[in-house]
Formats: sequence, structure tokens, C-alpha cells
Amino acid sequence: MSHGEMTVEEVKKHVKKYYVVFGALLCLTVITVGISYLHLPIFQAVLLGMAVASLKGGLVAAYFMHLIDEKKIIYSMLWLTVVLFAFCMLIPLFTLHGYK
Amino acid sequence: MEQPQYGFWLPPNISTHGAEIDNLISTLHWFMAVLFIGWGLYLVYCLIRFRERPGHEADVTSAPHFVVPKYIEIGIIVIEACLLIFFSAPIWARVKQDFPKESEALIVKVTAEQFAWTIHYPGRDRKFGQLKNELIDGTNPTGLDRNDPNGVDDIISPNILNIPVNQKVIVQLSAKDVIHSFSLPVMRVKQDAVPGMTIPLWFEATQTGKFEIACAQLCGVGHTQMRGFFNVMTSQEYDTWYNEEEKSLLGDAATATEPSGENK
Amino acid sequence: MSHDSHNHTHEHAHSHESHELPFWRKYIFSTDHKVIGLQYGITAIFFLLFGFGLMLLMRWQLAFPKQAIPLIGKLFTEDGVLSPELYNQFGAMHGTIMVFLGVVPLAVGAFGNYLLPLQVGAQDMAFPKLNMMSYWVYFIGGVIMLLSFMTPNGAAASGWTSYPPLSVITNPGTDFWEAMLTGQSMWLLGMVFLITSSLLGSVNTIVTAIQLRVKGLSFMRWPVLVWAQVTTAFLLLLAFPPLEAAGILQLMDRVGGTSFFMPSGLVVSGEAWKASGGGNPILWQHLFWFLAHPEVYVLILPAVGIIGEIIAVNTRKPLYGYKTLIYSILFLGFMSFIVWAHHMFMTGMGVTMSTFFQATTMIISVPSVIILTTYLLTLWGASIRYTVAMLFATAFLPMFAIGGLTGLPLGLTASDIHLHDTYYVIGHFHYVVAPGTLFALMAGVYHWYPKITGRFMNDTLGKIHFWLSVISINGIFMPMFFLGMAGVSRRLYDQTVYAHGVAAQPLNVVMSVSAWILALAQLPFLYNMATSWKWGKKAESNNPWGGTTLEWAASSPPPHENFTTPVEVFRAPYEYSSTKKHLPQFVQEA
Amino acid sequence: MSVIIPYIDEPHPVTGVTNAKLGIWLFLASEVMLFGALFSTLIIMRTSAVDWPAHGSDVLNVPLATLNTVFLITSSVTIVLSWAALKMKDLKKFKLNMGLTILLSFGFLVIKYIEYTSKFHHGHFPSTSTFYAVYFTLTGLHGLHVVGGIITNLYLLGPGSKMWEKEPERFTGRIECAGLYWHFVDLVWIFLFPALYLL
Repeated sequence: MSHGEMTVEEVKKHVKKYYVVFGALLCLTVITVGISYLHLPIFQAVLLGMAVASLKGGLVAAYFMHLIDEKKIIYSMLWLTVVLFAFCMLIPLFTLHGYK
Repeated sequence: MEQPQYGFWLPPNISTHGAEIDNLISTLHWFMAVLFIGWGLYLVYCLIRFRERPGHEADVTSAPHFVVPKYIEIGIIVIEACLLIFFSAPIWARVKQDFPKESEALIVKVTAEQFAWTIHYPGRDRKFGQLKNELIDGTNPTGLDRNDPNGVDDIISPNILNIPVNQKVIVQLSAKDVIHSFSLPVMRVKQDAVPGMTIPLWFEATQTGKFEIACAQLCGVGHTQMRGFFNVMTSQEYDTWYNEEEKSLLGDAATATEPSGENK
Repeated sequence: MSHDSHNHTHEHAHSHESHELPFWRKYIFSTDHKVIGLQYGITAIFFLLFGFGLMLLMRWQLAFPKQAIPLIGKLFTEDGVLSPELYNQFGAMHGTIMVFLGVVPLAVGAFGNYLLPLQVGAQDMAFPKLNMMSYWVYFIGGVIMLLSFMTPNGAAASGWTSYPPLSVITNPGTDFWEAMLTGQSMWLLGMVFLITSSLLGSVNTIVTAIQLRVKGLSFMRWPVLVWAQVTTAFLLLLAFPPLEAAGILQLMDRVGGTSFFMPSGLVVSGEAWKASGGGNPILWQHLFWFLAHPEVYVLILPAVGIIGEIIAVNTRKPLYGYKTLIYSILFLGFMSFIVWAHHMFMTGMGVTMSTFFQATTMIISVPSVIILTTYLLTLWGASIRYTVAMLFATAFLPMFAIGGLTGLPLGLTASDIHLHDTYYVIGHFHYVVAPGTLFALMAGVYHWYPKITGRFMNDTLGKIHFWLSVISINGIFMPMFFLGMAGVSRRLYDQTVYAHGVAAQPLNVVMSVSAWILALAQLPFLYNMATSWKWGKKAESNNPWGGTTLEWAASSPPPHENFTTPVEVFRAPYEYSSTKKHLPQFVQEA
Repeated sequence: MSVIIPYIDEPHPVTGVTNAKLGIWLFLASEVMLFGALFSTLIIMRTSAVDWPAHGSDVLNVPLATLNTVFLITSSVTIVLSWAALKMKDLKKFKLNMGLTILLSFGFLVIKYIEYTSKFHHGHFPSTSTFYAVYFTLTGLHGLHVVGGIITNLYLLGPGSKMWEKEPERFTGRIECAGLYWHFVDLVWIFLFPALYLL
């Protein structure tokens, strides 16, 4: 967003959003910890745990880091990073299953 | 057994699968040579014809659009794809995947360490004795447990891999300390020996002779010295050698028969 | 033009001010991108010579195994024979120094820093202080690497790839400090510094190129060198961090007793390795090559950019297929991230994985061929002016072709079985990096010297340098292919241990003699570079070669703020016309 | 000196961002790759380890780590509020929120210290097992990022805030960048927390 030209009103709207997101993050933290006490089988636990973490991370990135409304150049750069990050995360797959 | 002839190009090939690899290597080099000579001739021609000289100006008005290079590029892509799909990948699959039946093959364990190879034959029971790290000492480099019934007749051959000719061999390769690479140049065999992993490989020799095992991966100060011996023998020679080894291990109790494989 | 004169006095006042900067602010802790570029250049050339020197010593041992090195051998060992310990150290440090302390800082640090702001019409990098910091962080990294030779057991000796477990078990040390003060640990620490420096530098490069473009300079008007530098910066930015992570993990393995890369059940020289185990040595290779393959393109892309500039200027023609060239560079950069495991074909990987990486490797050869083709086609219909820079650039083309083509047998797994880890590999990548990148960098030095100093380098010395170099360098690297074919493993202290090594040994003598000739051939270059600074022929014009890109609009040498009058870009980078010879980007009239 | 670098305090007309903002995002992109490699390592270590604890909670202190999560999330809010305060030209509120951020990050470090010392006390070191190796290395590196953030934020709260007088836009930009970095540190923890403590 073009933060340069934000009016005080707009900023106040943002601040409200920050509080809502803050609340959501706290709730999700409680949920993650709660899930861990269910002692689910490992696959479900990992899936659920990472899903909640991704949701939290997404909230932080979208609202606190303003990614929900950012300039194209930042997006294009981040998409590249995401793709390469995905390749990087293939390393475990290659290391563990590429040798069969 | 005669000494192989080595030179400045590929060493002699004595394996069943090596000819395919050699073919691919020479095809590739012909392909590379054609491309390079083509480019080179064009380059030299341009450098001479389009040199700066009085009365000659760069032709920038009619920016030509070349069509030929496009076809050359497409040609290169097609050839590379063919080399990959019809040569490299199938050869690799045959070498790395199509293992002979264990019952038909001679199976040996090769364990690399700084800076030697230990070759471990399973003996007549075709079963390897257990290896225990705590048993490792100067005389027992891989920690073979002789009390294990499977390990009683196992033969340990330091640094010398003897195999019979025309016999499929499966090597179970591992390493004790660092990464080594088990290389038999004449067999077109190369495989990293990675500690913590046991990697199988196979080959079949077509000629007898005395060759070498080389380490192809830097493994420390003695990397150069990590030379092993690789002898391809006739099956009679192999049996003789094997029986002698067995005799010195177990005494005369063992009966001398043919250990080299069940298809003999 | 009254506006102009006003501007001039304004500038004058400021340049007066900058004269008053103390020496250490002006030349040592400078924030001027040109001074930093020169600092990078000089430091990198020092390291290149140092790394080359290590190899010259190793080449004696390779040519004449176990014979004492004449004259200076006694400096290293008592009997003057290079010991295998020293050989391994020199080998590892030769690779490390050449790649991370020599070529990359010269190509990216020096040429990138000096030329990129000029070519986009900026007055400096976007973050001048960060720029200074990246140089000094690089410098510290370099010092740590050099100091590692002084440790009790000498420098790192596990190859520039530092594969664990070897790199972890070599001179492990018993406590923290003993483990830290070893070659390998200092290598890792030095790498962390070098990587940090590269990261800072690449952020700076990208931001400068994108944000500080002068008016009219759209992306598709960027000179090819700017494109190459930006692509390189992205490679450094996104590929280096995994190695930084891996370096930290290996450092933990060495000094913290962890087992990230150490599998269970290791037995080192007859004794069980004292660590928990459970790690994976292959993981290091993945993380290392995730960087180190893009690193190859970090080495070659700036060279491609430099060659593009020099070819365009000296053929007096637009580059053929500028857009295709740019897209090829970008595609090459992207693809370089997904070919890494072709360095690991022999680690026992399965068919699916190896086929995937063979396929990507074949795909990546396509843009390389396109880049080479566009340069070759640019020559058609040209009027080629053979400056020394252009000689190096023309030599670059076939040398790069050899380097690229010999990648094919290594990229296909089946032929790689025989060639993997042999001299063939060394020949392949040295053709890319030595007569490839280094020739391009030398060409760049000759080409931009008048811009940097206001004086030309001596032409005769330059031609001597060129011809001796081009002949001797082929004498070094061409025999490597034959040695590799014969099956001789790389990194051997003495190949005559093996029968096939004995047979191929005469080639080693040829290679060593060529290496020493190459070393001598650099003397006229160094002399030329040093003396022309003061006594070279003066460049009367700011644009002696008739270039079209923005750096030629600045005076030679450029003042601190680069452009005394505002510049603007009016057209694509390489518009030459037969009537006016050239139409620089910064000139409005056609 | 006469060197003029444009787009320090105003966004570039084409890209729409300032130099610093593009720079910090590039830096964060490289950080993403750094932690990507570390998470890859975590997955490999976990999958192939012999003695990985069934649940992190068996060996690690989940309540303390949850408290730390809350600390970091809260500090993320306060730092974004401090930026919003500057947007509303309220330097006092900025200082309050930035001070809170720093306080919370110190709290995070204190708890980390308590966790570490109790592990050491029980004889658990990085060399104990791959689990502890991963735990100490990843949280250690994250901790270093926290320290880096604290130093930056302290500077911006103290001497750095003088810039507000002369170049308010530029200073606000700096706070935004510091905030982006700090959110990233928070984001890493959001993934580290379940990966190490809960799963």
C-alpha cells in the first residue's frame, strides 16, 4: 500500500485490524498447544500443526507485514523466493527417497 | 593374465555393460566435435571477413534475421533429448536397477576405510556373518563376528577383490569412516561408498586380468594410496584361490568344491 | 546553458568538500562505489594470484611426483617435497580462494560495483554504507581464510566442497578452542563472512539497478551487463543462504559435537566416533550444491555480460537478439537452481531422481547455447576492431563452448559413470571459469581501464599477454580431458600409484609447464596494469571506444557523483548506425 | 557530499516502493532460504533419527515456550502499532510501543535463557542427540535474530529517533523496515514452536 498518503482515519482502521489479528493469533496459539495434548497420530498431528502454523504465519505476513496489499515488485520477488523455497524443501524428499 | 594397455584415452573395457557406456561417450564426443568445429569455422570466417579495415563498415541497416541457427538449436535439443531418453537413462537403469538374481550372482561386501578396501566373501553358506563395530581391531577391519554361525566360513580379503570371469558379481558397498568412491576404470564402474548406507552395484567381467581398484573421492591424506587390486580369474583359478583361503581359515576340515556360484 | 554553468559551480563546491575527506575516509572506509569497486578488484586480484600460486606448487608435485620443489621447496617442508597434507590443503584452498575470494569478488564485487551504478546512471549504490560494509566483511572473511594456514594443522584439506564426514573428522580437536583453531573450522567461519558479504552486496545491486535507474532507462533498455549482474545477485541472494545454514551446521558438528552430517556407527581409524550419530552426510551435499551449482552461473553470468558489452562496442553493431539473450540469461539463472544433484549422480541415487536431474541439466544447456549463438551471430556483418579486450572476448567464445560442451558427457548419468570425479570434470569447469570467466574479466580490465583511470593500457604488452595466455591455458586444460578419459581420479597427490595413471603421466608434465608459462604470461599484464595508471597513453575522450551505454557519458575517471550533468536515456543500449557510427543511450539527437 | 540517492524517503514512481523497503524484502527473501534449509534439515533429522522424542513436550517446557510465543506475537503487534503511531505523527506513542517491543523481546530472551540453563543442568547438550542438536541450533539461530532485532530497535528508539525531527518520512520508513524484520522473526518462531515443542 502506498503508506505515504495514508490519512489518520485510515491508520486508525489499520490499528483496529491489528487488534483483531492479535486476538486471532492468541486463539490459534491456544489451539496449537491444545492439539498437541490430543496426542494424535504423527501424520495428522504434523498436518494439523503445520496448517495452524501456516494460518498464523499467513496472518502475520498478510496484516502485520502488509502483504495483503503490497506492490507488484515485492510480490514478484517473493513468488520467486517461494518457488525456490519449494525446491529447497524438496531436499528432504530427495535425501530420503531418492536413493531407492 | 597380462597387463592391460593404458593410454591417453579410454582404458580397455572388460565389462558386459561397459561397451554401451563407451558408445555413449564416443557418440557424445562426435556430436561435440561436429558442433565445435562448425562453430569454430564460422567464427574464424567471421573474424577474418568482418575485420575492421578501410572501406568496410558494419552492416547495421538490414538487421538480418537468421533462420538456420534456430534449426541448429532445435536440432541440438532433439539430439540431447534422444541421448537422454534412448541412451543415458536406459543404460543407467540397466546398470543401477536391473540386478541379477542373487542366487545366480557372487555376492561380496566391500567396505571402504581410510585408506584401504576390505573385501568380504560370504563363504559357502552364502550368508554374511554379522559385523559389529566393537569387534573392530587391527586384524578384523570390519568387525566380523566369527562366533556368528553365518560368519564362520566368511573370507576376508584385504584390498584384493578376486572374481571369476563371466560371472555376475553383486557388490554391497559401504564405508566405515568417510565417503570414498569405488572405481574400477576398466569395468566402467564407479560408486560412492557412503558411511551409514549400503549401496549395491553389480558387474560382470568378460576378460581375465590384473587390474586396480581406485578411490575416486577425496578421502584424506592417503587418498592416493587407497589403491586396491582387482583380479579377474578363470573359474578354476578362482576356485583354487578360494579353497586355499578357506583351508587356511578352517583347516582341512572343509571340503574343496566350487564356491564361485551355483550356476557353475 | 546558464543552467549548466550553475550546476557546475554547485558541483565544484561539493567536490571541494569531498577533497577534504581524510585519507582513510576517501580510500579505505570509502562509501564511493568506485573506490569500493577498486578495493574489491585489487583484493580479488591478490587472492587470484595467491590461489594460482598454490596451484603452481601443486603442479610441480603432479608433474614430478615426490621430487623436491626447486629453490622454494624448503620453505614448506624439510626435504622440499610437497607433502600429501600440504597438497590437500593447497587443493582445497585453491578452489575456495579462486571461487569465493577471487572470481566472484572480481566479477560481482569489482565490476558490479564499479560499472552497475554508472550503467544505470546512478550517483552511487542505493546503500553506500552497506556497500562499504560488504567489502569489509569480505575482507575479514579473506583474512580468516589466510590465517587458517597458520593453525597448527594447517588449512582446510577436504576439498573446496568440504564433504563430511571427512571435513568433520579431520583434526577434530578436543575442546572448543582447539576445534575452532583448525583449518576446517576457520574455513567454515570464513565462509559465513563471505556469504554475509555476498548477501549484503546482492541486496545493494538489485535495489540500485531497479530503483536508481535514470529517467528513460526501462528494463528492456538495460545493458546486458546490468541484466547479468542483477540475475547473478538474485542467485547469490537466494542460493547462498542454504550454504550458510549448512556451514553453521557443519561448524556445530566440528565444535559442538553434534551429528548433523555424521551417521551412526562411524569408526574412525579403528575407534568409534564419539558423537550421537543419526545424521546424514548426503544432506550436506544437497545443501552445498544447492548453492554451488548456481554459484557456477554466478561465475559465468557477469562474464557473459562483460563479453556482450565488449562485442557490441567492438563489432560496431547491435547485439543480435537482445531480448532473446536477456530471456536466456534469466532462464539460465532460474534453471541453475534445479540442476544441483547432477553433482551427486554417484552417491547412489535412484532412476527417477537421476532422470529428473539429467533432464534439467540438458534443458539448461539450451539457454547457454542460445547465448553463445547470439554472440556468434552478432559477428556477422560486423566491422570487428581488434582491441586487446576484443581479442580476449573472441577467445572467450570457443573456450566457453568447450567448457559447455564437455558438460554434456558429465550431465548424462551413463557417461558420467566413467568420467565422474576424474580430471575430465576439472577440465570441464576450468574451461568455463578460467579461459571463460577469467578471460572475460581480463577483457573487462582492458576495456574499462580508460574509464577508470583516464589512461589506456599498453597495447603491445596486452597482445603479448593475450597470445601467451590463450596458448598456455589450453595447454593446461586440454590434456585434462584425456587424463579424465584414461580414468585418472581427481585430487590425487600422485597418480603414478596407479597403472593407468603412469601411462597418462606425460600429460601432467605438459600441463605443469603450461601452467608456469601462464604464470609468466601474467607478468606483462600486472606490469601493464600498474604502470599505465600513471604513465599510460591519455584517453582524450570520455568515450574512447565509441560505446553506447551510460558509463561512457561520465568523465574519465568519473568524479565522486559520477555525472556532473544530469543524464537521461533515450533509446535501447546498442544502437549503432552506419552513418553516425553509434548512438549512445544518453544522446538525444538521432 | 554531493552524491544524491533518490527514493530514500519517497517511493519510486514505477516500482512504488522506497529503496529501503525493496532492500529489506530482498534481505527477508534470503532469510526465507536460510530457514528453508534449516527446516529441511529438521525434517531429515526427524525422519531418520533413532531417538527423537515422540513429543517435544516430553522433553521441552511447553508452558514456557507458549509464554514466549505470546511474547513474540505481542511484540509484533506493538511494533506495528509504533509504526502506526508515527503515521499519526505521535512520537510519544511510538516510543511507548517501541519500548514495549524491546521489553517483550528481552522477556523472550530471558525465558530462552531459563530453558537453556535447565537443559544444560540436566546434561542435555547439542551433542546429546540429533533432537537436541536441531533444537539448540535452530532456536539458537532464531535467538541471534532476536538479539539483532533488539539492537536495531534500541538504536531506533534511542539515537536513531533524532531523524524524526528532520526526515520524518524516512524515519517512518525505517520503522516499517525494522517492523518487517521483526515480524519475520516472529513468523519463524510461529513455525519453530510447533515443529520443536509440540510435534
